[in-house]
Amino acid sequence: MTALAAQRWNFWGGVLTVVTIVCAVLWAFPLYWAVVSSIKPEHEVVRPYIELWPETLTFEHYIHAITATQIGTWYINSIAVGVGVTVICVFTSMLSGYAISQLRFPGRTALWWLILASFMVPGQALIINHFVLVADLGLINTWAGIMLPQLIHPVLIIVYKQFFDQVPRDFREAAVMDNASEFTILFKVYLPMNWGVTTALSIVCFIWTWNAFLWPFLSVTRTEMMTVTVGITQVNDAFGIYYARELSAAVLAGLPVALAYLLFQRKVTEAITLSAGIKG
Amino acid sequence: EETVLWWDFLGGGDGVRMKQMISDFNAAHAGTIKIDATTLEWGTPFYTKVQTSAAVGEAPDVMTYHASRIPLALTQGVLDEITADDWSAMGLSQTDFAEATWDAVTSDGKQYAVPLDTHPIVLYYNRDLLKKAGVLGDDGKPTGLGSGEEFTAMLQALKDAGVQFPLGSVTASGDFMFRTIYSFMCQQGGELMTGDEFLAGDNADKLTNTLELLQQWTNDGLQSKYTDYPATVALFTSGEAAMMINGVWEVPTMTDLAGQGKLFDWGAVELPVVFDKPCTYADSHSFAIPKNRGKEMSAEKRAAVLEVISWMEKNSQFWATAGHIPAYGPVTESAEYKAMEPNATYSTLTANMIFDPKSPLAGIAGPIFDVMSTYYVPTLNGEMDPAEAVEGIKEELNAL
Amino acid sequence: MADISLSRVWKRFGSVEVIRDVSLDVGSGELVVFLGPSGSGKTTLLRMIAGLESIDEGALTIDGVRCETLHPGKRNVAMVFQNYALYPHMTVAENMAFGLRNVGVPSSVIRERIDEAARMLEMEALLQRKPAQLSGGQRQRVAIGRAIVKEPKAFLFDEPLSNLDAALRARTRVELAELHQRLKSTMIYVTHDQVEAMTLADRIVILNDCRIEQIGSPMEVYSRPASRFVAGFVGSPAMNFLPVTISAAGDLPQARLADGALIRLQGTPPSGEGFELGVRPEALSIVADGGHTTGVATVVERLGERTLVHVRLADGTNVTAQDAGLSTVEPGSEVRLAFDTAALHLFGPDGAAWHSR
Amino acid sequence: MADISLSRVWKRFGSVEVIRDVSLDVGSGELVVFLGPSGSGKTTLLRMIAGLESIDEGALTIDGVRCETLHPGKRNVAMVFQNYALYPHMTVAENMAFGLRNVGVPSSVIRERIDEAARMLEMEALLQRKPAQLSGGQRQRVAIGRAIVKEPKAFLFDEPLSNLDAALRARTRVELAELHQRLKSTMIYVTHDQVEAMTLADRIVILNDCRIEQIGSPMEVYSRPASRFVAGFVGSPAMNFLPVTISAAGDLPQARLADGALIRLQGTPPSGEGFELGVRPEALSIVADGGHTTGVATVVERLGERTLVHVRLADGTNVTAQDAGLSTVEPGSEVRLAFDTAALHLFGPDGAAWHSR
Amino acid sequence: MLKDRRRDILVALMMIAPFLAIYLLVFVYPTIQMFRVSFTDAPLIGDGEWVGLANYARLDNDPLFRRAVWNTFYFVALTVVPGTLIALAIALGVARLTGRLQAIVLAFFFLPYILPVSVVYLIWDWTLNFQFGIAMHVLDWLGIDRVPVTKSARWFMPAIAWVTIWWTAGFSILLFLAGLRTIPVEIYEAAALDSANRWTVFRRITWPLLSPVTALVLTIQLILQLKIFDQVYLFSQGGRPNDNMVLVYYIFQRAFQQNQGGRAAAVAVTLFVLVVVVSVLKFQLLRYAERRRQ
Ligand SMILES: Nc1ncnc2c1ncn2[C@@H]1O[C@H](COP(=O)(O)OP(=O)(O)OP(=O)(O)O)[C@@H](O)[C@H]1O
Ligand SMILES: Nc1ncnc2c1ncn2[C@@H]1O[C@H](COP(=O)(O)OP(=O)(O)OP(=O)(O)O)[C@@H](O)[C@H]1O
Ligand SMILES: [Mg+2]
Ligand SMILES: [Mg+2]
Repeated sequence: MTALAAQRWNFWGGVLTVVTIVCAVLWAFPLYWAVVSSIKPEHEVVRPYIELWPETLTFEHYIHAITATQIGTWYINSIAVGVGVTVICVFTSMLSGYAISQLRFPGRTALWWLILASFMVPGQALIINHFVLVADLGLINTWAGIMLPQLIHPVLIIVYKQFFDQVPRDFREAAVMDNASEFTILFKVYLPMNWGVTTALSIVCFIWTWNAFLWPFLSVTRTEMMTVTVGITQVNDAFGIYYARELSAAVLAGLPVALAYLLFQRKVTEAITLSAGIKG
Repeated sequence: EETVLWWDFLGGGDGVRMKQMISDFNAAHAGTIKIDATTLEWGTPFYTKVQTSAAVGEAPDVMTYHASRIPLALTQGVLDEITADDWSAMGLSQTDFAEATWDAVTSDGKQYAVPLDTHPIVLYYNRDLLKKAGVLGDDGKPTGLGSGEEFTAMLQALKDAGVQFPLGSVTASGDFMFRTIYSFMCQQGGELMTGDEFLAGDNADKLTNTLELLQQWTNDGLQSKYTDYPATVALFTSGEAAMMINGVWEVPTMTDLAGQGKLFDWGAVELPVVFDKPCTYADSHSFAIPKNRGKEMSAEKRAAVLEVISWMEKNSQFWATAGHIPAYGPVTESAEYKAMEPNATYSTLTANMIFDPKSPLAGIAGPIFDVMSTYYVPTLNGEMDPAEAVEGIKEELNAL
Repeated sequence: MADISLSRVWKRFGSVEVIRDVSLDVGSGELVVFLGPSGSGKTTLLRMIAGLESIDEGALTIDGVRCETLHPGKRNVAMVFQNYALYPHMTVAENMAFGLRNVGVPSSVIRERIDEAARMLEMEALLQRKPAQLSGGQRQRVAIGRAIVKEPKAFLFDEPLSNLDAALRARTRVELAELHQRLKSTMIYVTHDQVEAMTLADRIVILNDCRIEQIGSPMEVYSRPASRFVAGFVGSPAMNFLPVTISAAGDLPQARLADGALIRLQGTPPSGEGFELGVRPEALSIVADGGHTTGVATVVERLGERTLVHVRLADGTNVTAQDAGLSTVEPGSEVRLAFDTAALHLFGPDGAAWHSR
Repeated sequence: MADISLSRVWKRFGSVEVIRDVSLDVGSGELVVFLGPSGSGKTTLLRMIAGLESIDEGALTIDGVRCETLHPGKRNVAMVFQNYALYPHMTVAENMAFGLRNVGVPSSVIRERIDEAARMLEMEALLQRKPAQLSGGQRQRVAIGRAIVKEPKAFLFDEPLSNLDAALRARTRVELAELHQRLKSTMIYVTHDQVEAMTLADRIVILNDCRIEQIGSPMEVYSRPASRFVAGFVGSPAMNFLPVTISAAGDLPQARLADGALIRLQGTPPSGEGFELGVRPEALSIVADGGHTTGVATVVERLGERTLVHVRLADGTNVTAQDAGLSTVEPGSEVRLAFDTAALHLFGPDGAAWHSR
Repeated sequence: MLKDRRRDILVALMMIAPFLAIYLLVFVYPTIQMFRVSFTDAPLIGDGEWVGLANYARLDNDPLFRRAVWNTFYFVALTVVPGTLIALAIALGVARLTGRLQAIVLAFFFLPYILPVSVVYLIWDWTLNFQFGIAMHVLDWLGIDRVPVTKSARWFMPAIAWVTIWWTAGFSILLFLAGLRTIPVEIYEAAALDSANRWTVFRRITWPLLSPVTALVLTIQLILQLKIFDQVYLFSQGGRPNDNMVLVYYIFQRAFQQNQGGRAAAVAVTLFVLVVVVSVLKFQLLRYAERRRQ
């Protein structure tokens, strides 16, 4: 709701603004609290009163998390899997989205309905069979195994199709009159015209993959093949007091995506709305 | 050079010591055998991982395993037998182990693991606080270890002396409290399983008694509520809890802190006798060789694995610094071991140890665990009536 | 440059007939405008020539070559789209080069042609810009440039000015006319704006309801419309239509309006009932006295150089008359109307048209 | 109905001044049009009256009541937005009722008023439809209806016709003029289309660059533009401007064009250098012989009832002249131009204007 | 457009082939397998005997399954509507702001969404820690008794629901903001001229115009929350897993902890059918509402 000039700064407007800001601060507070706790020594962490800033600032937990665990390897795994899924998923979705949107071929409508329908199907229900499949293929504990069941995001195809549908017919026809083949039209005209969509979809696809928990958790049994999300649940040594250490691992796992978000805030928000099929 | 893939679930103080032993081993076997070790999260995650990876041929070459879980492991077919040839290759035999320990890894006359230690739970205490409350004996041990009334009175005395949590208990984790409860049941001569039946006869009453006592402590504010594991340790080490019932594996935490001068004067003793007779729950860390589906282990690899186990057993003197009681007889009989503190203080309890029932439903992260855990938490924190809980437990367990 | 000929072509979308048996010859170097109301099939016809729609029946010849089944890229015609369809991610130069690259024209030739076209259209300075950095008029020019570099046999335009604002539209219209004079190439131009059609065309093809109503020069179409539809569609403000009865007083034919007024007709009109008299506002003037009939001015629109007066006649018919720019007519006042008898049209019940000159 | 008066109002967006010291009085029942190029501040000024933008400095009085700080809903004015801003989820009737409900008008009164407005605007049949089910013209009418039921002191229109197509725009323009004659209410109407302004306004306020350039009746603005800007902006095709030097031959003043032609001026013009002669196309005609100067016809636009001839003079200046509808001028031919000396304008270097009548 | 149809089809096939291959492999085939395995007593890996409907029959009086179903729906009830309302309220607040301030405030609300679930778990496990969590300090300060949030049966689901809302609200907020942006400013200006007050504007303009987005958010949330697992699994480790049982957790437990592939598949099929039924129902409901609105 865009405020009217005459209304924006009246009393209740001011109250609402302040309430919103206070809520935002409270909302984000757990994040701050986790970060602050992770740079306190363990014995300060468990003090029975609130200390908004560490008395002794220490990075020992980070050093521990980095040296004592394989978090570096986990990062590499997460990045490799994230990039792999993103590239394959975006690429195949783009091709199919284009075909469904622009080409006429038998079974097109059926395929479209199938994709729309698969939206509703819970991936979680398939974990057992995914596990069996990936095991049969001998892909347990491999990047390919982590990636495989994540390679389908029907929503990407839906978004691509909708976008290609919206490209005015004129562009396609101009290209046809310019003697361009379908692949030329897709890669030289449609794709560059929609770079925004592609980057946006790549970002969400990467975030989804980075954040995936259940499947990577199941399909990896070796520590050195874990992704960050799964790996950090392994740092929490069962015995002893290690709150700050766990939190430092959490911060390390969350940091890349958080930074990426803060850097590309507009792009990410755009990507999210796109992924829900809304144009912002 | 053979690389032996090794999994364990040992975090915390004993984890540090195990890592030390592994690097010692690697140093001693440079060029011939190398242990490639991975530490996974203790409990359900570890055993879920073991089970699924064995099913797809991705399990390690050797792993630590709780003896209590061996019956369950056998139904799932994840363990390879330790054959007589293996035993002799390792240079170990039944005579090197206590009977109860040997029994714990044996099923149908076959062994499925090599016991490394037994690890009972003990009572840790803060001498400074106890002294302040006047409940520290001249021998440096707590007074009031003889009966339930005495123990409760001691807790009350601590409370009266201004201690916020006389007893730190892991009341947020039912699976952990299982150990204490199981011990107290045993102190009444009760057992969890009679044949295939759970809580047969008056065993249910004995469980009820136990839960009532523990709940009473909670209601009287004598023990910490909804405290998870790390919090319990933190409460104790920070001096907010005067006593704590916990596994011997926390000994290194105490010794390390004390070594750094960050801890009060502490001690550890056998569990108090709150009912009829002394009895303490214990489990055994052991080494097991997974049965990898569709994957045969080469003879060389097996030899290397056996060498690893054998070396670890024979050098388990150092493992004792992790608080555990080594299973390998020659070590515990050594004079050196007998001089170790606080191990010496609680070493008497070996006579009073009780292991989990031998059932595929028992063991760390087994079905009994989940059921018990679900009922113990509300009961211990005063949410649920003990009798009602026992009713529920009995029903659910027998339905398993 | 080439001539284009359509012979008895048909087009159906499903069961809907959109082009019915249309034949048309466009001479080499001619600028032909397709004019018609929305949905009359102009765009469809143009796209059939371009190859963007298939031809269901009939023949299309471009420069003597039969083309019905040829791929659009192979027909050697260039099209300028309504919203230009410039590739937004390519610079102006790349836009122009795209079609040539796809058929493997060597880069040196491409560069030459682009430079030449840029010179001709005075857009050398724009070559490295992206379409988003251009104004509407400049985009229009780039779209034409993209067509020119292909050295096509014919240019096809689909309402190329409809996205420009009024002032720019007028200016660009003039530029387009100049360009055609310079290139002397065959052009087909689709519009539903009759001012554009009038000012640009060598010949206008008036389409209505999937058929051709009239083909002729702008002046022919304006002053001798072949049907009531054409008469009503061409010209703004629109022609006034009044039901009349034609009779002969002596041997001079005359038309009787519904309000009884009599207008003498020149020449030899048909006679009978059910006719409509067509008169353009500029042939219906406000006079101080005399005139053929009277009415009440309802709305007076002062356009500066002339004034349009909306008049309600005695029988309730509304007509638009024209007065001088500095008209003194006020809304509500009674006015006298005079018909210019040299510029009257009659439309018979059978659709036939008669013109007084 | 009410009079509206703005006195020395200013408006800034941040550091950008958008309205600079504007004063204006709109009489009761008057239809005033704000006309100006894009960005001249028309919308801003209108929204300041409506209360949708605050007034930084100066006073606004509506019907004698000071209004600068009043909430928009309290000013008793109704606004018709460019895209109508109909509530898409409410029916037409609910749209009209909304504003009345909010101020607690009883339902029976609301119903009456809606019925009356619907009758007046001939949209009884549409009352139960949603905006999405209406055509552009119908939506426009609903927007007006929503304004009418509020019985406001004044109506404010912001380019209400710009979303309609040409034909509908012309028709609706006439309807709006009729409506104003019927309601006799105060109306302020914003447009950048000078035809609309000319045909609708009682008075036109010409805005340029945040200031008022001229206020006057349409004919005043057209025939006696206060500045070169107004002269160039009003009228289509636009006025021709030619640099001239004014001198006196005997005691008759005359203007010398750049190509040396001399034009006698009537009345008493200023004299000196640096003047521009303004002449509208209709005052510049093509003559068979005689005339003031000659040039070459570049483009000939036949509009039917008249023909516009674009002529390049000897010194390269382009001018637009008007010829009869059936002009015989061909592009490229030489033509003679005659100036209507009774309709000439001079614009001095200081911006001052002089008119020959 | 005039083109060679056969070549067109070939090109189309080339374009959909990669997707189709993956789709068949990781979607269609496992789905068929899931149904097939649910009628056998197979372990996780390997084949089993055909047992007909036995696996389904056992679900009928399986208290754990019943609890899982109940908890799943309870969780859905706790998250879907409240989460949507909270997101809407936040979106309305954020939309009032402009420029950099809006970007910052939005970032505060959105940041949790991009974090992995395990991070969210660690953060909240710490925040709600019964002894040291800052939330408990706040309760102390307010003079309220501490609540063992993740350890008590009463508070577990609400707490997980809250954490889930905190985690995922950013997504819904963005959708609502996008929806709000599609409402033209003129509509609000027209409402101001129509003397509408703040509440009227919300109730009569904003809320109805946002209803399509609201429906979308609800649908997405519903389908998403039916599949709850990660949070429950992470938070109930060592706690009371059986009290907190949800459907996917149950599948996980049967398959991966108890090695009962067939019984797990039966639960998976149930979940599958449940989600499809709910989706179809929801779809029909929306269509019905849509038709009534017209
Ligand atoms: N792809 C199509 N499928 C079905 N009918 C179509 C299709 N394209 C056009 N039509 C129909 O064909 C008729 C002619 O359409 P066309 O686009 O040629 O009209 P037009 O004269 O260009 O109109 P406009 O001035 O609105 O552009 C219309 O009735 C239209 O509805
Ligand atoms: N909210 C705003 N913030 C900053 N500048 C603005 C704002 N609104 C308008 N302006 C500026 O004020 C000037 C006048 O704008 P206004 O919308 O009143 O012009 P207009 O005459 O209505 O133009 P148009 O014919 O394009 O509608 C423009 O330069 C515009 O850029
Ligand atoms: Mg068209
Ligand atoms: Mg404006």
